[in-house]
Parts: sequence; structure tokens; C-alpha cells
Amino acid sequence: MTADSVGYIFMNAAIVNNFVLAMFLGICPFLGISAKRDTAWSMGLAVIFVMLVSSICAYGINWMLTRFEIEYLRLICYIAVIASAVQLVEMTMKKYSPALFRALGIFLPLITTNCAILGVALFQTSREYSFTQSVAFSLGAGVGFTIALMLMAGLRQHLELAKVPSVSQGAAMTMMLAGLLSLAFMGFAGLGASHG
Amino acid sequence: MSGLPDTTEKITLDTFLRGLWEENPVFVMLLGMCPVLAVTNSAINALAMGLASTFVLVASNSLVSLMRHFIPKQVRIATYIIIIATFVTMVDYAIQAISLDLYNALGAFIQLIVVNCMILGRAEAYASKQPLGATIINGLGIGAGFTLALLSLGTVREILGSGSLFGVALFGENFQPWVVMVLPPGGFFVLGAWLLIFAWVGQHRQQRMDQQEVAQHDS
Amino acid sequence: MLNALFSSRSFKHGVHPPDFKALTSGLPIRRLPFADKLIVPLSQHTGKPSIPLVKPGQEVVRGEPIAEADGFFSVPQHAPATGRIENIRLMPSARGPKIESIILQVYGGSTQQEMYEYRHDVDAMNTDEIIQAVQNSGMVGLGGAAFPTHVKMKPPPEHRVDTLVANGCECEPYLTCDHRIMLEQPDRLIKGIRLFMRALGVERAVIGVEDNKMDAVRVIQKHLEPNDTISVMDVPTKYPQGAEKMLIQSVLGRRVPPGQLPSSVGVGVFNVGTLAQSGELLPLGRGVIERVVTVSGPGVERPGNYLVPVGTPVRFLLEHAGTTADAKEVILGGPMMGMTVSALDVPVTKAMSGMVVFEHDQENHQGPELPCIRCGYCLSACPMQLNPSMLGMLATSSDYETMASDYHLNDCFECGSCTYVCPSNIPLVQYFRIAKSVNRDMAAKA
Amino acid sequence: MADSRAVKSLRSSPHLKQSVTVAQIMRNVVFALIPVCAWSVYAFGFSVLLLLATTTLVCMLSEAMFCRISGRTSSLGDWSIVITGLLLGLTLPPGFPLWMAAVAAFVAVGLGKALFGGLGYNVMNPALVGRAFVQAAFPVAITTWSPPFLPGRFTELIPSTLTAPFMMPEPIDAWIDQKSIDAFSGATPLALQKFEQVSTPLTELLTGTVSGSAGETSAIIILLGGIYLAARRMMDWRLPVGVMLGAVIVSLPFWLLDAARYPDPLFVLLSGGLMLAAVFMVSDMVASPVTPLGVWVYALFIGMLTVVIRLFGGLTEGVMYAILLGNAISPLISLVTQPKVFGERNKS
Amino acid sequence: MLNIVVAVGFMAGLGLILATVLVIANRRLFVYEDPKIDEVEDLLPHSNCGACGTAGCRVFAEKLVVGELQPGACTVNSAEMNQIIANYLGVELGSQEAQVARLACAGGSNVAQRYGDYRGVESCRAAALVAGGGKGCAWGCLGLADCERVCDFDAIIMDRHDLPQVIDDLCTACGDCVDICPRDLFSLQPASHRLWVACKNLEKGDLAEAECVVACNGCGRCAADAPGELVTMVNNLAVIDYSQNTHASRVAIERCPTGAIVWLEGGVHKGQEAVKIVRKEALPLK
Amino acid sequence: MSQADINTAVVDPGLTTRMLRTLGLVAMLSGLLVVLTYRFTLPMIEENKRLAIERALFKVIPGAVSRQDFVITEQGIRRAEQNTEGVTLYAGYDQEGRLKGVALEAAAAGYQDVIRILYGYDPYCQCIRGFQVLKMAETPGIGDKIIKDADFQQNFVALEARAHVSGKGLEQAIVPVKHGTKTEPWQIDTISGATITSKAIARMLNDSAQQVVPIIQKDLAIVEAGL
Ligand SMILES: Cc1cc2nc3c(=O)[nH]c(=O)nc-3n(C[C@H](O)[C@H](O)[C@H](O)COP(=O)(O)O)c2cc1C
Ligand SMILES: Cc1cc2nc3c(=O)[nH]c(=O)nc-3n(C[C@H](O)[C@H](O)[C@H](O)COP(=O)(O)O)c2cc1C
Ligand SMILES: Cc1cc2nc3c(=O)[nH]c(=O)nc-3n(C[C@H](O)[C@H](O)[C@H](O)COP(=O)(O)O)c2cc1C
Ligand SMILES: Cc1cc2nc3c(=O)[nH]c(=O)nc-3n(C[C@H](O)[C@H](O)[C@H](O)CO)c2cc1C
Ligand code: SF4
Ligand code: SF4
Ligand code: SF4
Ligand code: SF4
Ligand code: FES
Repeated sequence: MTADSVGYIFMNAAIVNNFVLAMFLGICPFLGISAKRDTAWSMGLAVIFVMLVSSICAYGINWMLTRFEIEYLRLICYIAVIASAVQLVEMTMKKYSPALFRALGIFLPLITTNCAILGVALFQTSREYSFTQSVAFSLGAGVGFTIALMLMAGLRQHLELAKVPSVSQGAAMTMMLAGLLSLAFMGFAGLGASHG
Repeated sequence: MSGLPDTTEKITLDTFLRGLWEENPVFVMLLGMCPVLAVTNSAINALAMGLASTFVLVASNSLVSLMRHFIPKQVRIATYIIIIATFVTMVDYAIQAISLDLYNALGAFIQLIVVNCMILGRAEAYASKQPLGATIINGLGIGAGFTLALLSLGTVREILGSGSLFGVALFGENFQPWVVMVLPPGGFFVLGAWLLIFAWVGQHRQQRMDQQEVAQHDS
Repeated sequence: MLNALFSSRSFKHGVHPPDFKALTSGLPIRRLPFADKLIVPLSQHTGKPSIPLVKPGQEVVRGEPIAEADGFFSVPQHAPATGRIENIRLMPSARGPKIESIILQVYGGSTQQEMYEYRHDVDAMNTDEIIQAVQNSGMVGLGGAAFPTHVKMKPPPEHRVDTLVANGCECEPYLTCDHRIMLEQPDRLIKGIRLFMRALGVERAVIGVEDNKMDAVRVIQKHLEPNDTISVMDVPTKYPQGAEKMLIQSVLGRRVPPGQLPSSVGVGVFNVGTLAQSGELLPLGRGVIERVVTVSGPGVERPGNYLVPVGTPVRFLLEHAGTTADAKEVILGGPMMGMTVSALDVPVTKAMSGMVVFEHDQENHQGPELPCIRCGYCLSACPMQLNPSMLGMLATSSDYETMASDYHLNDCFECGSCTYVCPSNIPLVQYFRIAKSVNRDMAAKA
Repeated sequence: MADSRAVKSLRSSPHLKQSVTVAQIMRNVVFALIPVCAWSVYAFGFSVLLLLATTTLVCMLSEAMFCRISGRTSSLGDWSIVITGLLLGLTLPPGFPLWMAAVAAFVAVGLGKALFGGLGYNVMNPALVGRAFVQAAFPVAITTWSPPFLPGRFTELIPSTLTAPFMMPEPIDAWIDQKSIDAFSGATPLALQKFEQVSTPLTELLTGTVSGSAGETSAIIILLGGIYLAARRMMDWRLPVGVMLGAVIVSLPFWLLDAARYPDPLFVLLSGGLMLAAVFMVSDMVASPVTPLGVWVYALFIGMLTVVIRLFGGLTEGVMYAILLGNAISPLISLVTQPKVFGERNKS
Repeated sequence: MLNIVVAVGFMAGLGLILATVLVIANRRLFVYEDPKIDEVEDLLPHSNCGACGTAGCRVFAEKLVVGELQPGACTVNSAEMNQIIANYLGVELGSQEAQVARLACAGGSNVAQRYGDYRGVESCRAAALVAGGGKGCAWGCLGLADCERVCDFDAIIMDRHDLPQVIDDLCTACGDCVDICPRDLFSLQPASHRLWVACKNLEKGDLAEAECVVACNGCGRCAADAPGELVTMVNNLAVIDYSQNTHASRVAIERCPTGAIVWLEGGVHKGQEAVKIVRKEALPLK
Repeated sequence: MSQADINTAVVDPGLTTRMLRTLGLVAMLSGLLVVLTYRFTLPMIEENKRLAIERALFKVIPGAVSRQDFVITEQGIRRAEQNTEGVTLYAGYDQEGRLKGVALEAAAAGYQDVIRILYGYDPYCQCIRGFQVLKMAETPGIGDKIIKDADFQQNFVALEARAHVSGKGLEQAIVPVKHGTKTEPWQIDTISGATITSKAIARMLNDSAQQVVPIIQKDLAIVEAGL
């Protein structure tokens, strides 16, 4: 696979340079929403969806900004549009699909302040991805986020049944677990790049 | 909300100090973790990031505080974010102008200050309710707490991971750096270790306090 | 199809505890003398307690009904001996709570010859009459569950029963009472089976016997006619082969679905003791007033199989069999499922098949409880194919609801196989009992 | 007796207990490991002896310390920590500096085990947590191999072994060149295969006359240990078998496709730490699923992932990371592979 | 200069577009939820204990806002906070007779017989399932502290005779202990009730006293002394009819020979004729 | 709240204007602030960027002191002007304005992520004279040997990249070989222990050189004309 093939971009974002475990993006929700598997799953889905939406928005905005030669407004535009898009999605969901809203909705405001979302938009721009590449990248990032979240949730829920010493309960242990996961993900380094 | 108690804060020393420890955004509130982990592989990066975030925090929150009576609830998040993004962009260009190396080292994380939950969180929870003075002082405190936390990670990671501090080699030629410390897992581990230490100390202090209380009851 | 290929002659999993049956399997059944006082609990069966028919001070003849059934889901009680009713009051029971019991002052030996009975011509009776006669005899499952036998003879109408399975496995270590019954009373057993077959309207009966009791198989075979509708089948010796679901799987290859009764797969299961006693009692119209009890274990001086009047205090039985100085733990039933008693004043009840006495508790329980190391031994022991490891971990964090809702707690029949193998000494079954008990309470309160 | 006074014990059933205990299981694993260690010491010399002693001792000391701190009763008696120590030592290169080995051992116990509450509660294989940590911390030292059967290996230590704490080990190429007759490439069979497409003869792999980690040497001895444990039911045979199966499933098609470029399945099985890992590490019960189906899924996952990393990743050896990742998804595997209750019918 | 104009113009346009979108969304998609619910929920203690009779604090807040319940129903919150909520919502504070958990057993290890030495999971429920746990009295407290463990408010501590003691000030009447006790010994009682029977033993006379020195032996003196039908004997046990609580008085306890019926007022008071318990250590196994 | 209240809360006409006004104003304000900052910092940033490129450039083109940018378009090499599309090529000249070499960017996937370098090409000896890493995320201590390892740098004293006579591709592809086995000038002696990273360098150099070297040779005059 070559470095700019869609497959490589997807896998690189999802696994090799996992957004959470290797790039440190979206740590706050990763720590916050990984206590229970089902919420983790819903959050993951919500993030994938919002990433896709904002990646597409960002692609469009960037095109416009470049035409007007006001690239320096990129950050503001991205974040404003993403935030509004999230809010819009949230409201639409609340109105038309309360069930889906109950499953995903509570996470949506959290996503607004999730570096991973903005990270996708910024990286795809700085790496000059094409439209399909951007989509692959955002999907990969979302899937990678979900993988990390689910693994973490599995471990944490499993540890609820353990007699964890009181000092290491809570944030400290979560952090160490994340470290261990990150350590394990180092095994994926170089995956998919040709090494012949 | 007439019935609710008035929560406007009087400025005291505590307004500032709280951010350093009790409400430390990193160690206590676990906010804004991404830059904390991502850019602390050297002390200088940590410091720069801390200062940049503090600037954005104080500046944007001041503006939010000033405008707090004019912003309708429905658009408040959008407004806050635009304000924050403005200051972030300014910092971004400032750092590029100062040093490209530093800019490259901090990577995209300068821009990602925008989404640092700490800043938006403070805007929502504090600046939108408090007057300018308190906001600035509190913002400075929180920012200092954030910088302190970044530094406490950055120094440990740099010393162990590269054998240097602020770029100055400490141990001579033959020192074996612990590469893991500057890699992603190291960030988690060092932060986890700090949290462990704090939890441990906290627990011991709690125990001592309990004992004292018991002793008082007995006498 | 694949199932048929891979299913062995027995159920999956299970354990192989040492059986210690040689202690008593060669000893014929002996009659135990009467104790001075017998205690007949009004509730020694599943279902509603019986209603006393007698008053304090009243004289009763051996075998006379002294309490009547309270509706269909209940059984009467009969006087185990001739004597005078001393009192009717709360007495300790083996399970803990005190229950209403009839206390009988027994007259001296010679008066015990008279028997209260009411002969029937059983061959002339129809189904309902047989079932009524079974209820009148006060028969309950002698295999340990003490479920009223006549209730089991009337399966729900939507189930069609086609086979009777006689449970002669006796998979519990130490116990040999069913073994002795099969050896000594094969005629009564077969009579009982034919009677029950008629009542249930089935064409076929299988007696399942573990293959460590081949002598019993041979004896029974001798009593069968050629091409008999009754057959004997030896099944592998493995605990808990005697659990009805396992036995049905072993002899018929049918699997009773979770939460269902054997009749859902067309089977009725009865213990051989139940059948043999029914075969003896029904024609005479007598009630259940005694049963065979194996008394065994390292703490017993004279192990054996005793024919014990119902209501005999455990203390009396122990005195008779003799216990060693170090006796420490008295278990009613077998060592895998039986329970220890604290008060020796509790009486022998209809469902009590054995009494095992242990000396030192260390010998069977080593060391403190350790965390589950997830060795998976319990999973490969559990005959119900549950996940005791997960259940145990959930129990230690008191998540009883999840145990029932997600991990089939209620399908556990507390056989103890998981606890038996657990290298971490986790008292899994005990946790499961706690969990079930809490869930029951919560359901009752809700 | 008659006197009720003698009868007092009240217990819940069952009143019989099979006699195998956790400590016995662990002790037997140690027994099975001893021949592996012995062969390793024989092949690489005193350096490995010191290495194994260091990891085991530091593991035991750390365990004792953490038990003290957290107020647990000491768990040294259950032998599990000895296994951790030995296995950790066996996964390190023979000339690995002892101070780094001590770091690995401390991290293994602290981060891998004590943090979560000790035996039974750890979520990842402690020995491998320790090794992964030093692999990331000291990537150069942990990829510095020395050849087996050097003359003088019982009289002289590999120079890097006794590196002073916190110092960089000195390069050992010169020392090896001086010792060995043929030129030593410093590469393990896996690296040779991956980067030069040079295959190592299977007999050498079987008997362990190749360079590599201290314990990834003789496949035969490791297998014998595994068979012993499996026969005594102290190890789940499905785990190693599953791992090997998984490895073959992935490597076979590639080999058939391009035998020059991809290694043959037998080579995949015998080279690197796969054997040691499959027999002694994947089989660690604590961090693997318990459900019958889960066991297979887990083992196959690890086997397949190992080969994927080996063939397409940046590393030559993937088994350590594969196991750690397997540990990480083990709770999820357990969850979706709950066994079917007796009598439950397939939903059709 | 043009540059600046373009930038400012663009941003203004963007701002207006976003605002318009939000305005429209706000109109079209708005789902009303009373903001007071959030405000009130913030003022509640977040214990989610259920003492108020709802499924949790959020539900309670919802019911408060619509006026179905009154703030006083939360027994965990401080009185001031409840007053704040009441003021905020402009409703009556309302009140609930303060309740506490009361234990109907006084048979600590120094007075109650034990026959068996229970070994196994340290839990009353577990013991109760093993032949009753070895306690002589089949109704009495097993002393293995299930209630102490279940109480989230640390309102129960086991005394040195392994008998739970409720600290009235801490008890929020959440009822967890009532649910957990396998012997059903706890019940929630208005804190103002003074007369209390601390026994559930249904045995009579010597049989009862043989199992526990402080058991109600069913002698009936309290029933005879108490005014009206306040105390009656049911199954050999004194039962207090709290609907007649108005004429409760200490006379009922004075002649109790075992001290099973007590008067609660700044501590536990027993009648003059009650046995004096001097024994401090546990009774030996019998 | 009654239903009527709810409706007014939503349809409050003042609210709409306030929302529009606030967001619009804030957005304008922010636009203004940003654009001012941008204008103010632009020269410094450009200067910084130029310095950074030149620092790298002059390192990979020994002897160069000034530079000129070109773009390789489909028609051949053109001077870089705004909006010329194609691969940028930086030419370095000495004091006298003589061409000392050209520099190009190349990239390939390394151990962790994509590695980007700037390499210097000497069109007269037809060889690569050095490279500078622009961006890499390789493991410190291993991957960064490509910078620090003297043996490895030795490869680039004069790494042959001769254009094929056909005018397409190289005569000899640049290939990595195992450490210590370099015999030909077009081979790269890899670093043992960091094979992956060093092979990535070889791969990216080869890929890039195969493309651009023939073109440079063809249009050398344009580049030489330079300043
Ligand atoms: C028709 C019929 C109805 C039964 N109903 C019940 C019942 O409602 N509850 C029950 O526990 N057992 C019932 N049983 C008895 C069970 O099959 C079983 O014998 C009893 O639960 C004890 O089983 P065990 O000794 O294997 O534990 C019934 C049996 C039959 C044949
Ligand atoms: C674990 C377990 C083991 C059992 N073992 C036997 C046994 O060995 N013999 C037996 O007759 N019943 C045994 N039973 C009871 C049977 O399941 C079933 O209830 C009984 O055979 C029905 O006959 P009964 O009602 O006549 O007692 C066992 C039950 C369980 C749960
Ligand atoms: C933590 C870690 C980091 C590594 N980083 C690099 C790297 O940056 N560059 C690289 O080429 N190989 C890296 N490797 C891979 C190994 O060193 C690999 O074995 C080596 O590249 C193969 O080269 P060899 O055939 O010369 O041994 C790393 C390995 C580990 C465990
Ligand atoms: C078959 C078997 C394999 C084991 N493998 C390991 C291992 O790979 N690493 C380890 O740290 N402990 C191992 N142990 C020991 C023990 O399970 C380990 O210390 C626990 O993981 C610590 O909680 C093993 C034990 C057994 C029985
Ligand atoms: S006691 Fe329950 S869980 Fe344990 S083996 Fe028996 S049926 Fe399975
Ligand atoms: S047998 Fe015991 S230690 Fe093993 S998995 Fe089951 S509960 Fe855990
Ligand atoms: S009151 Fe009930 S729960 Fe509490 S210790 Fe006594 S028996 Fe146990
Ligand atoms: S558990 Fe019982 S004692 Fe504790 S607060 Fe609830 S009601 Fe009161
Ligand atoms: S800083 Fe909170 S998600 Fe990144």
C-alpha cells in the first residue's frame, strides 16, 4: 500500500497512529465516557458520524477560504461550523428521533469540545488530502477512536469486578490503562507501509 | 432565577489559588488532557503550551465576562467558541513569528487549544457568571495551575526520556534515555504516576485527619 | 445432526469426586429402634404445610394419618410409631427456621406391631385413583427434593409424557441407600414402576444406574421379563449424573430446556427409592413413615444403611451409629449438596437420604478464598454450562440482578461442581445461594 | 458422640474439595519452565543465569513491597510471581543489561499486577507489560542479540550484562567478533527472513542453536513443558493450539502465493518467541477469556495478529504485542462468547 | 486593506449565517424542557438513594417542579438547601415525619445462644442459608453486618456484641437495610416513636429465654399495663399499635422481665424489672 | 410554565435579532482581530520560513549561498511564480552565481509515519550530496540514526543518481543493501537496527530521483541560468 492510498490512510488513522492512543486527540471523552461499554459504543458511533460530517464541511470551507485567500480564518471557521453542525444534528435528533437522541444525544455537546473532531479537519487540510482521502481519514479516525474507547470500556468494566487498591482507583488507573493500551498499540507501528 | 442565591464571587486570594490546586484543571478536574499529554515530551514545549493556553484562557474569558449580559443563551456556545478561536489564531501566528521550531514541536496542538475543554468549560461555568476582575484573576490561577501541571509532566518526561532539562543535558554522554517517556505511553504513565502520588498523599492526609478527629472526640 | 455425531453417552462437564461408597455399599439395610420421642414436622416437603388432625394428649397408632394435606400441592403426614401426641409446636428444622411439628411420645417396643393400613387392589385403580392414593400415602421425592410425588404424576396438559425414568444414579459420594434398595427390593421397585407407568400412561421406562453399581443392574435385569417395557441402563459414573436433566440427557439424549420441567421433553423422573416405597406402600394403603438412610463418613463408628422412622432425632441416629471423638461436622444428605446442621434435635425427614459425619474440617477445605484466576475449571465442571467464574465475580460485587438477567443464575441447581474444582477456594455455590435469596426477597417486595 | 457439643462446624455445600490449588498450578508451571531456563543458560552462559535471577528476584521483592504497601497478605506463596519473573527473563536478549532487567521486573509487577489488585485482577500479562515497557524504553538494548554457544560463555559475561545503572550499554559487536569463528550478523532468524529472505534451517530452530531472546530457543523443550502442563490440566491446551492454528491460517496462503518472499508456516511457528509465548504466555489464565468459545477466539486472534505484524508491520516479532492486544480485547471477547446454557436451543 | 475588509466581511457573513441557522433551528426544532429541573437537580444531594420515594434525584426534581412532591420529602438534603429549593419554586417546604431505621432485636453475642460455628462467606444472608447460621434464636440478628455494609450513609455500626446500632442522625431512612436483612429485623419508624419492642422471637416463656436472655417471653405484662389496646400479644410477641401512639407511655416497659420492650428517649431505657446484663464477652458455643 | 409562556420563550422576536446581532458582531470582531494579527505577523513568519528552508538548503547543497525556486511542470522546468503547479525545485548558487546543486523534497512511509526530507542533487556529478529531515516521527534512538549515524551519512557524500540515456528514469536504481555490504556508488548502506527507516530513505530517494533527474538533466540550462 502506498502512503496516499485510501486504505493506508484509513488504517493509519484507525490503528497505527490511533487518534487517542498515539496522537493524543480526544482524551477527555476517552477518559470520561469509557466507564461503561454501552455508552462507549454510542459515543463511538456519535463521534464517527460527527467526524464524517465535519470532515466534509471542512473540505468545503477550505475550498472556499482558499478561493478568497483568507486561509488564516480557517481555524475560526472550522470550529464555528463544526460547533453549529453538532448543535444542529443534536436538535434534529432530539426532535425527530428521540430514541436515537437518548442513545447518542447526551454525547453530542461533549463532542463539540473534542480535539479529535477538529484534529481531523486540521490534519486533512495540512496533509492536503483529496475529498476521498479526507473521508477515509475521518472514518479511520472515528473507527480508531471507537476501538480505543471500546477496549478501554471493556477493561474498565472488567476491573469493576476486581479489588483494585483504593489509591489506584479512578483517574490514575484509567491513565495507566490507557498507557498500557498505548504500549500495546505500538505493536502496530509500521503496519501497512511497505518495508521490502 | 430570582430565588437562587447570588453566586457572584468576591475576589480573594483564593480566587487565584484555587486554580493551582483545589481546582487544578489537570490533576483534579481532568480537563484539557490532550495537550497535557501530547506536548509534554519536553519542558520547553510544556512551558510554551502552558503560557499559550493561559493567554487564551484569560483573554477569551475576559471577553466573555464583559459580554456576559448580551449573549443570548441559545448562541452562547457558538459565541464563546468564536471568541476562543480568535485568540487561538492570534497565538498561533505569534508563535510562528517567534520560532518555527517551537511551532513545529507543538504541532497542531496550538490550534487545538480551541477545543481545550478547560477553556470552554471555564467560560461556561465561571466567566459567563462573574465580573471581569474575578474572571481574570481566576483565569490566571487556572492557567497557572495548567502550566504547572504541564511542567510537572514535561520535566519528568524530558529528564527521563532525554536526560536533559530545557534542552540542557544533565547526565553526560553515557546516560541511557528512557525513550518510552517521550513516546505516547510515557505521557499516560507519567500523568498516571502523578495522580497515583496525589491520591496516595491525599489518602494519608485524610487518614491523619480522621485520626485527629477521633482523638478530639475522645478528649 | 452434528449434535448426534458429537453427543457422547453422557452429559458434558461434571466432576469425579472420590465416592467412598465401599464403606456402606456392602451393608444390608437394618431397622433402627424407635427413639423415645419423634418429631414430625408439618412441612417436610415442597408446598403447603399439612394441617394437623390430632390434639395434644391424643393416642395414635403407627401409620395413622396425623395431618392432612392442605390442597393438591401438599401431602398428609402419618404417625411413624404408636404413642401419644405430646404437643404441637415450633421445633428447629434442618434448614434453620423453626417449623410447626407434631411431637410424638413413643410407646414401648411391643406395641409397635399393630399397623394402621387400608388395602387396595391397585391393579383395578385408574389414573386418578392411583394419583390420589400416592398423595394419601404422603409420598414425596425421596431423591432429595421432597417434591410431592403425586404432583409430578400430573404433568401440565400441554406436555405429553412418553417415558418414565427411574433415577438410580446416586451420584453423591458416601450414599448407598438407593443402591441397597435396588439390590434388596428389586421386586418392589419394578412394581412401583409399573404402577407409575400406568398412572402416567407411558409405554416405556428406563432405570438409569451409574456404572459403579453393576451388581444392581444385574439384579434388576434378573427381575425383568424378556422384551420388557422396562429396561435398565448403566450410565457413566460422574457427578451429578443423578440430576434429572443430566440423567435424561444420558439415557434418552433429550435436553430439557432451561427453566423447563422434564415433562416438556416427555419424561417423568422418579427416584428408585420413591418408586420402590410406592410399590410397597400403595397396595397396603400405608403412608410414608420410614425411609432408608445411609449413615457414613469418617466421623461414624458403625457406618451402615438404616431403616429409620421419620421424625427420629438426628442425635438418636448418631448415638446408634456411634461417632468418633473428633466428629465435627454433620451433613444431612450427601457431601456435595447436603447441608450441615447445628442442632442435633432436628428430625430425620422423608427426603433425607443420608447423613455424613466429618472429623476435621481442614481435610476438605484448604486455605482462604483467593481471587478468581480465571482458570476456567468451573466452566468445564458446570453441568449446566454456566459461567460460574463470571457469576462469582459479579456476586462479590453484589451485582445480583445482572447475575440473574445476563448470566442464567436461576439455571444453576447448586450441584457444587464448580466449587469443588475451584483452585482459588471460592465458595461459588454459596454466593449463588445468597444471590438467589436476595433476588427472591427483592422480587417478593417489589 | 451423642453430646452435641462436638458438632459445631456449619458450612455450605459442597463439603468435598478437589485438592489442586492455585499454588500447585503455579508451581507446576515453574517446573515446566525449569528445563527451558536450563537450556537457555546452557546455550548463552552465565549472563542468562544472572538475567533470570535478577528478574525473578526483583519481581519477588517488588511483589512483597506492593503487598506491604497496599495491605494485602503477601502473595509470594502462590508462586505466580516466580513465573512472571522467569518468563520476563526468558523474553529478554541474553546480554540485556541487568539494571534494565530490574526496571522491567519492577514495571511488570507494579504496572502489570499490583496496580489492579494483584493476582487474578491484572488485565494484561505482567511479564509482557514489563517487556513492552523496556522495549519502548530501551529499544536499542533490547534488539542487541548475541549468538548462542560462544566459547567461554561460562567463564565470561556478555559485556553489556553488567552495564552500570542508568548508563548506556557498550556495543558488543567487537566482543562477539572476537569470540565467534564465523561472522555473526546480529540478526535473529526472523529478521533474516524478513529483511533478507534468508530462512534458517528448521533443525536449528527446533534445538535452539540460533540467536534470539534467552527463552525463544529450543522449541522442543518448550513443547515438552507444554505437554506436561496440558496433561496435568494445569494449562488449557486449546490456547497454544489455537495460537499455532491462527498463525498457520494466516501464513499459509501467503507462503503458497509467494514462497520466496513469505516464510513457510513451519518457520513461522518455530521462529521467534511464538512457541514460548503460545505455551507459557497466551496460556496465562488471568488475562484470557474463560468461556469455551472465547478461548478459541482469543487464541486465534493472537496467532493471526502475530503473523500479520510479522509480515506487514514494522517489527520483526509481533507475538508480544499480539498478546497484549489480545489481553486488551479479552473482556470484550468474554462478553460476546458467553456459553449457551444446557438445553438452550439455537435461535432459528 | 481589501484583505481586512474581505476577512471582516466574511466573518460577519459567517456569523450571520450561523445565527440564522440557529435561529431557525431554534424555532423549528425546539423541544421544551423546563430549565428549572436542572436547577433544582443541582440543588439536590445527588445521592440517588430513593428515600424520597422516587427512582432518583432527577426524577424527584421533575416531580418537585411540577409540584407533585415537596422539597421536604428529601431527607438527605440539609434543611437549608430544601428551604432554598422551596423558595426558588415558590412552594411549601413540606415535611415528612423524620424516620429512622429500627432494629427489632437486642440479642447480641453476650446474651443470645449460639449452637453452631458458622464458617463461610461473611454475610448474614449466607449464614441464614446454612442451617440458620447456628444462632439459637431463629428470628434474631446474625451479626455478620450485611446491614452495616449496605448502608451508604455509614449510619450503622456493629457494636462489640455484633449487634448493629443505628446512628439516628446519619440515617436517611433510605430503607436499604430493611431490604437486605435476611431476618427482616429492620423497619423504618417515625423518629418520634418512643415505645419499641426489640425482639421477634415467637417462642414462649423459658423456651424463649433459653435462647436469648433479652427475648420477649410473651408474658403479656406490657399489654396489661399499657393503656387501651396500645400493646397486644400476637403469637407470644408484644406488638405495638402505633396508630394509638398518642397514649404511649413508659408504663408499658416497667414490668417487662427481660427488657425486650424499651423506651427510646436520648438512649434506650429498660424497665426496672428487666434483667441486668453484666456479661461483656460472647457466650460460648452450646 | 404554561404553553403560552413556552411559545413566547421561543418566538420572542427580540431574541432573534439579539442572536443575529451578537453572533454577527462577535464574528466581525474576531475577523478583525485575526486579520490584524495575520498582517502584523506575516512578514516575520515569511522570514522565518525562508530562513528555515535556506538553512536546510545550504546544508544539502554544499557551497551554495543564494537560491532560486523552480517548478517542474509538464512542459519542463519553469521559474517559480505564483500559481505554477508542480514539484518545487530549489536551486542553490555560490557567490559567483554558479549553480552548486538543486534540492528537492521527498517522502515515504517510515517506521511510525511518513518521513519528509529535503535532499541535495548535484547535476554535474549526477549524484546526491546530502539530505535534511523536514519531518519525521521515528523512534528517538533508533530511527533518528539516519541523522546521527556517521556511517549512514557517508552514503551521501556522492550517491550516484545518473540519468538513463533514454531520458527516462535512472541508469541504476538507488537500492538499500545490508549494512557493510555496499560495493557500488548507487547503493545505500543501511543501518542495522534501523533498517526500516534507512530503507525508507532509499526508497524515497529512488522514487524521487527516477522522476526528476532526467528532467533536470534535460533542462539544466534553465536552472543554470538561474539568477
Ligand atoms: C408435572 C410436574 C410438575 C412439576 N412442577 C414443579 C414445580 O412447579 N416446581 C418445582 O420445583 N418442581 C416441579 N416439579 C418437579 C421437578 O421436576 C423436580 O423433580 C423438582 O423440582 C426437584 O428436582 P431435583 O431434585 O432435580 O432438584 C414438577 C414435576 C412434574 C412432573
Ligand atoms: C445435583 C443433583 C444431583 C442429584 N442426584 C440425584 C441422585 O443421585 N439420585 C436421585 O435419585 N436424585 C438425584 N437428584 C434429584 C433428581 O434431580 C430428581 O429430582 C429426582 O431424581 C426426582 O425423583 P424424586 O422426586 O422421586 O426424588 C439430584 C439432583 C441434583 C440437582
Ligand atoms: C520501540 C521500538 C521502536 C522502533 N523504532 C524504529 C525506528 O524508528 N526505525 C526503524 O527502522 N526501526 C525501528 N524499530 C524496529 C526494530 O529496531 C527493527 O528490528 C529493526 O528496524 C530491524 O532492523 P535489523 O534488521 O537491522 O535488526 C523499533 C522497534 C521498537 C521496538
Ligand atoms: C499456564 C500459565 C501461564 C502463565 N503465564 C504467565 C505469563 O506469561 N506471564 C506472567 O506474568 N505470569 C504468568 N503466569 C503466572 C500468573 O498467572 C501470573 O503471575 C498472573 O498473571 C498474575 O496475576 C502463568 C500461569 C500459568 C498457570
Ligand atoms: S453449582 Fe451451579 S454453577 Fe456451579 S457447577 Fe453446579 S450448576 Fe453450575
Ligand atoms: S474455578 Fe475458581 S478460579 Fe477458576 S475460573 Fe472458576 S471461579 Fe475462577
Ligand atoms: S440486623 Fe440483619 S443484616 Fe444486620 S447484622 Fe443482624 S442479621 Fe445481619
Ligand atoms: S441503610 Fe438503613 S440505617 Fe442506613 S441510611 Fe438507609 S435506612 Fe438508615
Ligand atoms: S483536550 Fe479535551 S478532548 Fe482533547
